[in-house]
Amino acid sequence: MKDALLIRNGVVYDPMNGVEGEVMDIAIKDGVIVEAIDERKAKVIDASGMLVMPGGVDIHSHIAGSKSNIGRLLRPEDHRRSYEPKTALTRSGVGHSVPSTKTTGYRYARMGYTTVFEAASPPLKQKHTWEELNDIPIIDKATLTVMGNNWFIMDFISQGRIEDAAIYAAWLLKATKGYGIKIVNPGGVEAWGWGGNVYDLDELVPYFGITPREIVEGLCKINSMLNLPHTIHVHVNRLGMPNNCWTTLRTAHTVRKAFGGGKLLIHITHCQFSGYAGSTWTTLRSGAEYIAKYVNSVDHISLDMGQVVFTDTTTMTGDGPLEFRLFQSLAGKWANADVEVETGAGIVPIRYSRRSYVGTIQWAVGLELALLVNDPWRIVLTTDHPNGGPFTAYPRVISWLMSSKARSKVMERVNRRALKYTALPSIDREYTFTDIAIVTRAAPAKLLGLKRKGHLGVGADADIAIYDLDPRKVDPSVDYRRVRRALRRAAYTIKGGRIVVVKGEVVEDIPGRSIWVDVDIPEDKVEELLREVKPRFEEFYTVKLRNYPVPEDMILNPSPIKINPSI
Amino acid sequence: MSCGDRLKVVLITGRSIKQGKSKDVGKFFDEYREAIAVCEMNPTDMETLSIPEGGYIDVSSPYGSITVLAKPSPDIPSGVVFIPYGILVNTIIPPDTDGTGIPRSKGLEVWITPSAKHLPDLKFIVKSIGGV
Amino acid sequence: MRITFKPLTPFKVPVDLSPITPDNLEGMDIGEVKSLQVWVGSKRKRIDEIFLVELSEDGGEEVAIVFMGDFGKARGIGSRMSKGSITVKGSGGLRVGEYMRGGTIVVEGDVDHWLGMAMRGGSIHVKGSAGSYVGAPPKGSSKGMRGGSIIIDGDAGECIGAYMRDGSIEVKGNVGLFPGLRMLGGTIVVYGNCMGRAAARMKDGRVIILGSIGSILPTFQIEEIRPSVRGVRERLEGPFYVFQGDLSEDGKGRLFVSKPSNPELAFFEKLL
Amino acid sequence: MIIPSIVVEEKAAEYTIEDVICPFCGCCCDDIIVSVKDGRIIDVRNACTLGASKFLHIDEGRLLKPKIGRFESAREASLSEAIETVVGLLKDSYYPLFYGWACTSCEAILLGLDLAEILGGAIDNTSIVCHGPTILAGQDLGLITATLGQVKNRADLIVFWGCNPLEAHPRHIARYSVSSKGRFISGRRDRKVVVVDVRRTNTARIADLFIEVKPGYDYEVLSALKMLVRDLDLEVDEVGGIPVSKLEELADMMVEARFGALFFGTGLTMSRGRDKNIEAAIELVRCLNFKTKFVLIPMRGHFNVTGANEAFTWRTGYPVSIDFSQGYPRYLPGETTAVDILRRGECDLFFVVASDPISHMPRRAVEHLSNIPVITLDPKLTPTVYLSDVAIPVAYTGIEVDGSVYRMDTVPLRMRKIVDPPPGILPDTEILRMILEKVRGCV
Repeated sequence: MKDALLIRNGVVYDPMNGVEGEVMDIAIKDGVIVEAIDERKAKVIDASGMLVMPGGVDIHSHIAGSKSNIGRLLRPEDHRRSYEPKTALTRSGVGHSVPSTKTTGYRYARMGYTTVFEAASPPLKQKHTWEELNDIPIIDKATLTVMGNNWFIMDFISQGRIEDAAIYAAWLLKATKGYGIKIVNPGGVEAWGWGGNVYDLDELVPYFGITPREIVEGLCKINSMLNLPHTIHVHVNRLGMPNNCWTTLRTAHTVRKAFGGGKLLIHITHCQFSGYAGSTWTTLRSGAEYIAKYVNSVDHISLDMGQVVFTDTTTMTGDGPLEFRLFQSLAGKWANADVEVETGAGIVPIRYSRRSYVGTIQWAVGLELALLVNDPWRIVLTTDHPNGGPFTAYPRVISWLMSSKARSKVMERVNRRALKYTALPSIDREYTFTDIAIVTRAAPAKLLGLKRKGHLGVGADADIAIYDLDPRKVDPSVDYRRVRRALRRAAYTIKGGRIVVVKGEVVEDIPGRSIWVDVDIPEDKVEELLREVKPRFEEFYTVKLRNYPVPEDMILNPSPIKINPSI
Repeated sequence: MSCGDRLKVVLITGRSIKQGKSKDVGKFFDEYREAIAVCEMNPTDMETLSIPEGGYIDVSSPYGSITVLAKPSPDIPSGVVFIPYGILVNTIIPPDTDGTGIPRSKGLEVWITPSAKHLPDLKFIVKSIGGV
Repeated sequence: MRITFKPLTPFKVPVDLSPITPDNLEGMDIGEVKSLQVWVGSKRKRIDEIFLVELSEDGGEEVAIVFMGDFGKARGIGSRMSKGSITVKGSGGLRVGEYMRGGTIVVEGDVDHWLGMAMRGGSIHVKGSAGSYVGAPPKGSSKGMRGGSIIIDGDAGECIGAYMRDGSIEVKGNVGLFPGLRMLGGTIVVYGNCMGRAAARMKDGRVIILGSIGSILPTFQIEEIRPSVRGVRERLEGPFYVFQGDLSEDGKGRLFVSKPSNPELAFFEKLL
Repeated sequence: MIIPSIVVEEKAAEYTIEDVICPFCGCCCDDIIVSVKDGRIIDVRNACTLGASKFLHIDEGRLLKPKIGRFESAREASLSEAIETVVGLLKDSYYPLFYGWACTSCEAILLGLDLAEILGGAIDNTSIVCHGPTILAGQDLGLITATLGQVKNRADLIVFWGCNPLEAHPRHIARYSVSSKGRFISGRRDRKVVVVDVRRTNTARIADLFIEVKPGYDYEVLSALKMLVRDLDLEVDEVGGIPVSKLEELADMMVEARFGALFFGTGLTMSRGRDKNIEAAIELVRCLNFKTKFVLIPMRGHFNVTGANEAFTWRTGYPVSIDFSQGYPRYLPGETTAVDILRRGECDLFFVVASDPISHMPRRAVEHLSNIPVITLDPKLTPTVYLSDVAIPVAYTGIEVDGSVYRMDTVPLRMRKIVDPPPGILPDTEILRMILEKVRGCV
């Protein structure tokens, strides 16, 4: 029996299937989890006394594409202090906050993560994103396609042609092999094309006769017309500015008003960066309580943390004006890269300091969000890699979530004044292993609509993380260091049924799969629309319509998901 | 600055349309050699050295000397000469990069003198680089 | 303790000598020294495969390392050293004294680029000439020289003392463009001529040019003329034109340029 | 797919392909129409004279068989013999230098990086001798840039500094800059054009303002402009041969522009100051962004030199000049840069792909090649091929083989095969893969 594997006696956490720390066996055949296998012919992993979870799923991480590469180019000093020599089995690489491609895949796999979503890719540069993703080993990958400042989408919405906007969006996803709709500072990045920004949901985007509210509502509608597996994924206006928690709440609420509750409609990403109260930087306050209160009272919104960790890192986002503001205050390096018709990008290195007032508030806001939102299925652990810190910091973040003692330890050394304006010292909630399994695996897989990820039921992809940690014996609240250490280096990572990591070292360098949605729009409708679009497309873009799509043969191990839209 | 029949000038190198066009045809064809073995200079500088139109000059730096065709160009200021990129001009470019990785290919001070020599054979130059 | 390294044959490829420092060799016997490994191109070689090594006990406790021969292809001599001494009887290669914290390095020949890269302390004396980026941080970093002293008897290349924050660099010969680029503090003295653009984008610190300088950047303004100025270990006689800059960076640095060596700068006197 | 990536209309033995991407300069124009008859390109439309010349002359001056031996002592060899020889030389090498990569696909570049990593050599691309300083400056300050469509749709001021697009990037002006039409700009009359150069180039003739700078004084001029843009006073009357009043005029034009674009070329990167010139340009553009919108775009030369930087960066973290000798990527200009490695005579093997360093590096640097083996993969008989100990012919990327490339503004494009290469000639990716497999077998 080829590729048969049996994980024996692990302490399994599989929240999607209601498994909370049961000792059980997991059988794998041909890359998927099966009911049972012939034990005599299978390779057996003895996982007794070990924590077994589905492979980690990262819902939002900047790992590939134009922006990441500018970040790498910008930071030779980041690479010099973090490098990994080649071994007999693996390739070399560098980078603390912006690791090179091979290293990115290895480091995720070492932590037991097996699926990662590149958070923002402009369609025009999507070929670049896929070339880099092809070069990232082991993990499965997908991308979110940036649409919130796309001229054609904005024009169609402002003309009231919502179905055409939906067809265009579907074509964009198909042409770029994207997975979902990403909105970055709707309208604001277009205004950055003139050096401006928009600061309010109802401010008009220059020359487009449309407001951010209309863009968000329009794309939310489109998202449901297309039956996409994930909701719209929104980086709100005013991100990274004081007092922006109200913009966040109004953005979340506007889609509820338009489309009602009862199902998920919007994912507010790296919510920490848009969770501030207080009108200026010097009077900055945490706005996490307001956001958590809202999230707890509705059912249409999910979040990811965007946790800040105290380290030297590199911020990168499609939100060009945000990075310019950051450059104005830090006065160090600043890279900008506008993308015609679609979006922009900015990159600024940053050091989050414990001693700084703002840094402390930011650190607290992320944790408050995670601890105050009651339903772990609607909050995902991220650092918005590398914006809040590199993804390698996840075990640290997990230790803060699981142990108030770990948080107190940090709080002893942060800016005291800042702490007064956060709720964190008064929160004593501690995540359980089930909670952790939810916010790092099950929830992101569910929110993304990945049916075969984030759980260990029969038929799921055999992406499994095994940690040398016995949850029955270790109290994470006390022994958080042990938890942190174990999660940094998985005892085993299994990807698609193959053992890729043993004792925190990569033992097999395999390519991962490339996931996208293939939205099945009737061809004649698309063709008709593109016939109309083509002259304007070629007037605005500097490439021909024919040279714009990503050819499927560029993509390694394609794994498209068929979607039937309601158009 | 002139000194007898020598003139000290600033050398600029760059792409020319003729060089760009002929480089993809073949670098051992006469067309390419003619495209790179040319030195554009201000007509007054040519007069100073009494170089006739279509005359050859030697361009020398501490690193070597090359023979090229002098071509008058009023668009080039006096005291500056332009030679297209190529194996010829690289003979006289200093190899030091001052820690930047790039040689200083523009703005080098060189001496020009009228020449009695002919255009060099490019194969001969390649051989001399290769130690023959 | 004095340890001498003599190459068995001239180097053909880069050789990384950064492990051979007084800090690392302290307390080793000759056998241990010989079995150390260094990178020769892409291969790891034992020290005794490429060097003739001699150890003598003279000179007391302190470790004195002597490199005999041409080390033009060497990398990182004296890397991160904090004590003892290194003498190179010949040329020294790249990154001599990188991240140095203490001790002394003397190179009798020339050195290539990145001498004293991001140095923190100690002293370096090069009797020949040095390449570019003396004391500068490696590309991309802005943490330059923060202490120690560098003396170069010959010439030096471009961008010496880039991003320098403290310490001193003295060049007895001429320097290329951009001495004191983006300097934040410390002192640079050039006894010879400078090709120009001295102290470009400096925020603070002092650059002193005793020879001639091609021109002064338009981002500097003349402040005064001073008869003499404090150098690193002596007073330097002028008179000097004193410029403040770099104004485009709101800099408060000082550029001192010898008046006698630069008659073409006389027009600045009208501005005083 | 609804829109096929290429339209092919077949007419007997003749076909015409539209929307072909031009494999000449960094403009990567993607609207070329190529007609093919009997497997040969017979007509090229839309291309500039440089691009058309390349398409139409691919069969001339070609290397058709692998060769072993230098100069006249070269002999024809079979592909397998040539590859065996290459692998033998690579195996014995302590510090090979891999160089070139600007005129091939990213797929080939990644294989080159594989090879350099496995063998512990150094690898560099040709950008180090053209826009290397742009990269260096970008590493210290960060580039403030945009794709060319931003310029086409929005720019009302275009400055060409030290570049001559009419000769080096002939269609740039019509497609992307001066007379391009976009959403907010309807063409030349909506724009002001400034040329700054040391000589009155052809491009200067189409400018509204030409500023002639003394050779080697760009840094001073850029510094003065930075002062003026920041409303600081200059004490001098002229800078770099330009009266301050003229600089004030330029500074005002820049500040008053709604969207300005500064294109720069090797006139800045190769002249006195090199990377510091670019730093000064970046600083100027930074200051301008406090007052208006301004971007800066390097005029990259070869069609995939930008791709070489991108692929190097994603794989190794550094865009040029990687040294793998210690098992991981290291980079320091002046140390790991190709010209310097050659100048110091430090590599013991030179492996060239898709480039002609003998023609384009200073002679004093390439003279080291008389001492060490030289291996070249190239479609044509170049001076470097002539000097090589082993040369293997390869197909033309973008004409005879498809591949991924990056335009000067980092927009990725996918080049398509148009005609078959001559019989027996393989893509460089195939040759590199064969070498790699054999090298893996013995390292």
